[in-house]
Amino acid sequence: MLFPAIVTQLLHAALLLALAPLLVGVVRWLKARLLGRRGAHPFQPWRDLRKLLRKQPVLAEGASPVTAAAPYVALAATLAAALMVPGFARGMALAPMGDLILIGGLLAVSRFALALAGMDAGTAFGGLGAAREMSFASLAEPAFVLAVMVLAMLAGTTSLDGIGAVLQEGAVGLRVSLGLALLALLAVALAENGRLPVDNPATHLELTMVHEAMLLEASGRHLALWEMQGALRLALWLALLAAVFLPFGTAPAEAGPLGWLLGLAAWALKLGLLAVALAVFETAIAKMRVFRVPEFLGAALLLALLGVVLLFLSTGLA
Amino acid sequence: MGFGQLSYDMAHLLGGGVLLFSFVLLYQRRLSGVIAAFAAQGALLALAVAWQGWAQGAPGLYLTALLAAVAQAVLLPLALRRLVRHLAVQRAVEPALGIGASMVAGVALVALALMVVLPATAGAGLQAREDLALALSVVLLGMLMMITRHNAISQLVGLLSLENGLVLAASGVRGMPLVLELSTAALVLMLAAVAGFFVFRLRESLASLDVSALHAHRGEREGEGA
Amino acid sequence: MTAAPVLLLCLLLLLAAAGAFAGRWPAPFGIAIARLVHGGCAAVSAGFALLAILALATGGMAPVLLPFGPPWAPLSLGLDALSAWFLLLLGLAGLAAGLFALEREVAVPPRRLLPWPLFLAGMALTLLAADAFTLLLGFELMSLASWALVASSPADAEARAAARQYLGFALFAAACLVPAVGLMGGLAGDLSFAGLRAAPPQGWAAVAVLALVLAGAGAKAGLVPLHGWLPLAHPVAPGPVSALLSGVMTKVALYVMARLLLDLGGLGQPLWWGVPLMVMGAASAVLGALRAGQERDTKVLLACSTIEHVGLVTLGLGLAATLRAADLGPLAALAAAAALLHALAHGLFKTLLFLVAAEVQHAAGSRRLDSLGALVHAMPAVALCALVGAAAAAALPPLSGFAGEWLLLQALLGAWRVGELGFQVLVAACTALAALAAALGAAAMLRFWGLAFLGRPRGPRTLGAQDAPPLVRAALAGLAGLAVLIGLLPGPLLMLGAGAIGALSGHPGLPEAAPLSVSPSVQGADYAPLPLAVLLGLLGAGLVWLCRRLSPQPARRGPAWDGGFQAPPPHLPFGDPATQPGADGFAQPLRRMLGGRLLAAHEAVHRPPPGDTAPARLESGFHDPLPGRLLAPLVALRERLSVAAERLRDLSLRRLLMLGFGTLVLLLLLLALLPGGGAR
Amino acid sequence: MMHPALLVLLPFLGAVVLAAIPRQPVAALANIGFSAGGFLLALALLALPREVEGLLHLDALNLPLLLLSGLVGLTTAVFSAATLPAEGFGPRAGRAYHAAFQLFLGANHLALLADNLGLMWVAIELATLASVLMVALHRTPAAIEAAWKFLMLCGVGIGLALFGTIVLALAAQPLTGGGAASLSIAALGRVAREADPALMTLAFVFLLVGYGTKAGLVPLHSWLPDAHAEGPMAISAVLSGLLLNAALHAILRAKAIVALNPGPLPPGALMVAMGLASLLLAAFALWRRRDARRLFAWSSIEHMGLAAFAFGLGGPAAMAGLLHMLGHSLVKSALFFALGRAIVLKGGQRLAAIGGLNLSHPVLGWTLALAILATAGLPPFSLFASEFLMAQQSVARLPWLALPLGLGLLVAALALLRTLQDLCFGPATADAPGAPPPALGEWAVLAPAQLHLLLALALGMALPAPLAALLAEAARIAG
Repeated sequence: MLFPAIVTQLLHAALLLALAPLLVGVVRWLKARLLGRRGAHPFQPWRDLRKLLRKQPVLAEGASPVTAAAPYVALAATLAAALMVPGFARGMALAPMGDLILIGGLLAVSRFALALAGMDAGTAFGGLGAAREMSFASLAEPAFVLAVMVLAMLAGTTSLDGIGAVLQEGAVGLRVSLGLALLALLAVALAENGRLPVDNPATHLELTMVHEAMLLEASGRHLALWEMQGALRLALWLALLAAVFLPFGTAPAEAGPLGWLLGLAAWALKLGLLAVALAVFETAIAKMRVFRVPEFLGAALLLALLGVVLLFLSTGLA
Repeated sequence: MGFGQLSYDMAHLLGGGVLLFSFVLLYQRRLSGVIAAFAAQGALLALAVAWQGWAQGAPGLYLTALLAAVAQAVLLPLALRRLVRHLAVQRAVEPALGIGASMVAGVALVALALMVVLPATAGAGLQAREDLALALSVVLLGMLMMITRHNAISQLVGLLSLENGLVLAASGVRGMPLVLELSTAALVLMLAAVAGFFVFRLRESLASLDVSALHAHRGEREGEGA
Repeated sequence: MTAAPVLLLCLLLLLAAAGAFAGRWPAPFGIAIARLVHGGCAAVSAGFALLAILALATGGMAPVLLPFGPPWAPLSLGLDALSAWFLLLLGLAGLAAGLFALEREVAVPPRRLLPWPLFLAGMALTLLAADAFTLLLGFELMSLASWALVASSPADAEARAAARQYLGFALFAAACLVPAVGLMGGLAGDLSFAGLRAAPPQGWAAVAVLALVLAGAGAKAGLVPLHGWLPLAHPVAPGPVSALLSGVMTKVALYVMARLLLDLGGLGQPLWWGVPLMVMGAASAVLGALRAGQERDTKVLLACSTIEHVGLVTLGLGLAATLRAADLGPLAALAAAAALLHALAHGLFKTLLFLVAAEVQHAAGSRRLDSLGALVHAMPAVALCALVGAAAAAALPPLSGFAGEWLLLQALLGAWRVGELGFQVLVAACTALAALAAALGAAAMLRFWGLAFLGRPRGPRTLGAQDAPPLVRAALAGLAGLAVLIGLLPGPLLMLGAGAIGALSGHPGLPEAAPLSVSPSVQGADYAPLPLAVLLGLLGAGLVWLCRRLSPQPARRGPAWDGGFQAPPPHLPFGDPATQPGADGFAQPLRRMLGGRLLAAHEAVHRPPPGDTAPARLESGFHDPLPGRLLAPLVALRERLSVAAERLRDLSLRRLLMLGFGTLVLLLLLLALLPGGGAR
Repeated sequence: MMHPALLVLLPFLGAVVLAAIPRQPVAALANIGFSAGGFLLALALLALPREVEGLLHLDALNLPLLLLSGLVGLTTAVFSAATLPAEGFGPRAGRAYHAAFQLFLGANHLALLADNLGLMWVAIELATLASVLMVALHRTPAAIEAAWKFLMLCGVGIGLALFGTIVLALAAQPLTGGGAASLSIAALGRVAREADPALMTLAFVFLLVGYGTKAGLVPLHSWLPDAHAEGPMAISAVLSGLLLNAALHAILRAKAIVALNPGPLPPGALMVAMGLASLLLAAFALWRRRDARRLFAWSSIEHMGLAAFAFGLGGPAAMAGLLHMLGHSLVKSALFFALGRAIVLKGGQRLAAIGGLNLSHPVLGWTLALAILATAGLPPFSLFASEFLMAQQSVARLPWLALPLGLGLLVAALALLRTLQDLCFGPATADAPGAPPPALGEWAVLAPAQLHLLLALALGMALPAPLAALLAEAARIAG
């Protein structure tokens, strides 16, 4: 009982760490392809990381220990959250802790650390990025929690493992509410990961940046940690979406190596699918003005609210 | 024991006379006329009280009557007259409310007094009822006089005439303790003395007896500091 | 044990008396007396904390009657689990504030030494009361003593206006609570808690009690729309006072609300009983958090954040009341646990943050965010404690703020089981608002800590700042430690507070509280903060180790890259101030997104005419329109009525006589015309 | 042997003696001596049986008021001795002042002790005349205006009260058989149940309007603020502390009799209505005050209204009314003591002239602050307890009346505390140059005020059991 849980957990951790930069690379490559460019190799993020780790970090003159400590905190929190999201298997060692609200909290920790790092040197862009990041997060949070509410009502729990299990059994069936929650969560995921249309992960125009603006002063291993954190966060969100809305094929922890293998295949397929979808979406859409983001996230909030209310109606009728 | 027809008629007549002089007081414009009417009211009051003393067989009331006669009919009017002459105030005083209107108001007040007293005293003797109604009317008319006159002396006379009503009422109730009646009369005197003292003061510090001039000296007026 | 509360209260009174005489003695004695007062208050607070823990562990103490009291009934003191929970907060926060005052509030005039122990005594009396009259007595003592503290601060007109408004709201609170208690006591007039609990209000009386208590205790707690005084008055007071005002006094007000509405009057109430609490709570949470993210003054900012957290606690209380009415006992217990835990957590971390703000003001000479910055270098210990406090206030796991908000969200997510559609929609809205408030609060706390402690100095004074002396550091570190401890051990704490939860929810304790974790229900998710902290620690340590291995080079210092901008000229030693976001700049996104409607925020660019080389200016600002909109008409009405009353005074003697005559005639007419009267 | 009449005769004797003493400091000390004797006699009343003795009677209702009257008389005499130099009387005025003071005290005791309604009326009239004299002593136009207004309004009022007394006697006469018994409170209480209710109500209307004028109930209150503000400093204290109580006590006696057999207009309802009107009008009028003594005189109107309201409610609320009367006398006279000294120090009684007492004169400032707090009905003083009981009774029995009650209390307390903040906590104003020091030392001003506050505290929070029982019995008498 305990043993497979721990094994799957360790496996999951290793897979995540390995896959996260790769996933970023794949999305970038796909986007380039879709735009008709050759694009960098999907392994390019890994190569960047290796190069960054070798470089000597430079700290800004006014920087405090916060700059040095923040990336560790952020990455640890993101990693902890990512470990709790079921991947190829369910019932991993950390699954009992894998509560959606806690995951939201851990992501908030890493965001807090990131924003602090951005403010530490006292530069214009760092502060700007931090202010915008926290503002967007403020608007994303209610949409996220309402989406969680839909799931919690359907599954009776906010534990991701439990939600996945209930949805995988199919007892819930296809629901309009679920679809609305999906849309809301997608919007939140885009905002949280700094993807288009909220933020452009590939931009070099400082005035339009949010996420990257906070990293302008980071270098060397600190930048590597931040890059890893970003990649891990994307992987976490894709895995989360997969675990909730594409629950098929996930193996129970006790299923043994063969079952795990099947689960792994299904997981890879799901992540791939989501990566493709993301790439297609990002090539099809343009970045919006900063102060239109509230409307975007507000729409997500309304969709989630609609989902919740519809669910009230259907439970009331049933 | 019961009252004879005569005693009732007489009491009624005297009481009515007192009330009539209240109307006269209301009607007067000239200060000397006011004081004369007040003196006449006092005299009638003394008679009425004395009659009550006889009718009720209460000798104490004679004392009250004597007091009333001396104070209300003689001393106070004389004092007021001296005051007026001494202060050399203008003799005619414009009332705040027109004479006609005061009369109408006075009649309404008498009606009110009757309406209130007569049903309420259904259990009491006939004479007591009538006396009380008349006395209440005198009291109300005294107050009416006070509020329709600007002049300090007229106001004072109004107050004293109100007290006349009280004495009338007190004498009408059979078995009213003597101490009350005596002290009533004594206090009326004292009140008048204090008030007269004030009238002097008023004249001294304000050079007028018109109490509306007094109003300007009230403490804490608007615009006196923030 | 029964004598202990009385003894502690008497000690406080003695300390107040000692404080009154401090001014009569020459300087060294005066300071010694000040030390005695503050030290004594800290010691008594520690006593309260011990007493509270003892009471929580042993189930409390039955009410005792004191040998004195108002003519109709003696005062009574008691200590049940609910009182003890809040007394624990008072004890801990009072201890820390006392220690802080021992260092920073020694050379104060006696007019501030006298009310300080009275303030503590008032709060303690409110909590220890076992009947409604004693409760109100303590509540008023607390209000008055704290007003004296607020009013005794350096006298500028603004502070006096704040004190006046503070007092106005305090009186308003009393004017609401007294009739509420009267209604609850009913004709029998038995005001003991046991008597009141036996006969909860019903019908229109229940509506009136609810409205009055909400207005009374809500005004004291700073619930929207009665919050106007709070951001004005809390910052005016000296550091430890504002810490207790915000940290503890608002909780005492919440205790009064919980005691009257949930414990004493909560049995057998209808479903809507908690709805007004939820609505006011959610509104307060959002508005408070939004304002906290906009204010420029550290203490005002913290006071606004208090509004937010008070709102969240009230939301939890309202939810508990409604769930109890719907017979969902375990869920109600969850909501009550959330409210209690968050109240405790907020009380402590807000005390910490206010003490930090006071220490920063002492060291850097300003409360304005725009004059601070880079203090992390000068005062690292304070900065670290402040970071813990800010992170707890930002509801980051695994700290204390998150535990309460996690429980609250879990209760909200389960509350749809009540089944009424209207209520469900309300719950959904409250859930979204609570989440919004939490995130806004996080942004506000980030702004607070980041602008005050990080970046470049915004004024020369910050360079001379020194770290806190040991006593202050001990107070701050202790509070920071508690913020961590409560965050890590919500399970044992809630097991200890089972009685308090039971009093609020009618369900004996949180069903799924274990030493290591808490959970909303058997199948619900677990929150296990201690293992989580271990996991985070392990991961962090692992990462550090890994990076040491993979990238051993030490870091180098260099000028900030700053997007490639050139180094500042020498006459600007800290760089161009305009290139660092200030308080307003950092608040801009949220001001634009949400501030327009809620805070009447405005922005205007003033451009010089063509040809003029002057720089363009951006002006922005906001104000909270709600208090003004609420107060202004009332003040105008009062003024109109006073003018009308004055007209009556302005009459001449003749008219005054007429007034009396008119009264008489009116009464006679009534007598003549009434049926059964004169004219039968 | 001890006889209640001594309590009346001693001050009257004092008045005669003091009228003959030309030297003011001696007169002031003699005044204290006579007042102290009065206080001791009042204390001795505790040992007497509570019964009717001729025209006087002693029961649970007038006993606490007499004790209070003795005490306030004594403390005011001390305070008056202290502030005498600041008043600047001539020799004649000084003699008149001291004589009138004792005359007032004696009349006041008589008004409380009288079992005979007529005697009570005489006593109140005497007290009025004495206080009119005292108000007019300063001879300024404003003082003359105040005294004239006082005399005219109260003269009418007292006349109406007499008429009411006569009507009451008329109602009782068929049952008591006439004579002094028609006016004896004890006898009236025995026969009131059979008397004609309509006549009794008529009597009560006149008594209410009459004595209500003296008690300062709205709309008959107009004399009160100016009379409080224009006389010597000590007069405000005795007017608020004693005269108003005596008048309200008279109303209570009438109400207790009439309520036994209520007619179409129940006396309680009338008192409630007038009480609320007083409370509300005073609460709003407080906001427009610029003169410190007038401000607190208006607050007396408010508190008399509150007491009338409580007595009007009756039942347990009568207890609140009684507590309120006693507590108000104590704190309001304490307030006037402290305020009087502050006025002398700052050289004026305009509110704008007095400020920041806590900074310039800490002990005086805090005493005044506590007195204002107590007057505003804040704990732990007795007015808080009585207002609490009043509010509780009112919401439990007549909830709609609790609304204006709460509103009035709130508005009034806000106004008072706004003043408190300016007087005591604000920036300090300059002291008047050459303000005379108190004649007997600073303690003579502060000790009476602090003693009163202490007693008010005890009254509200720690009433000895026998006194509590006495008050309960008194509340039962007041109905």
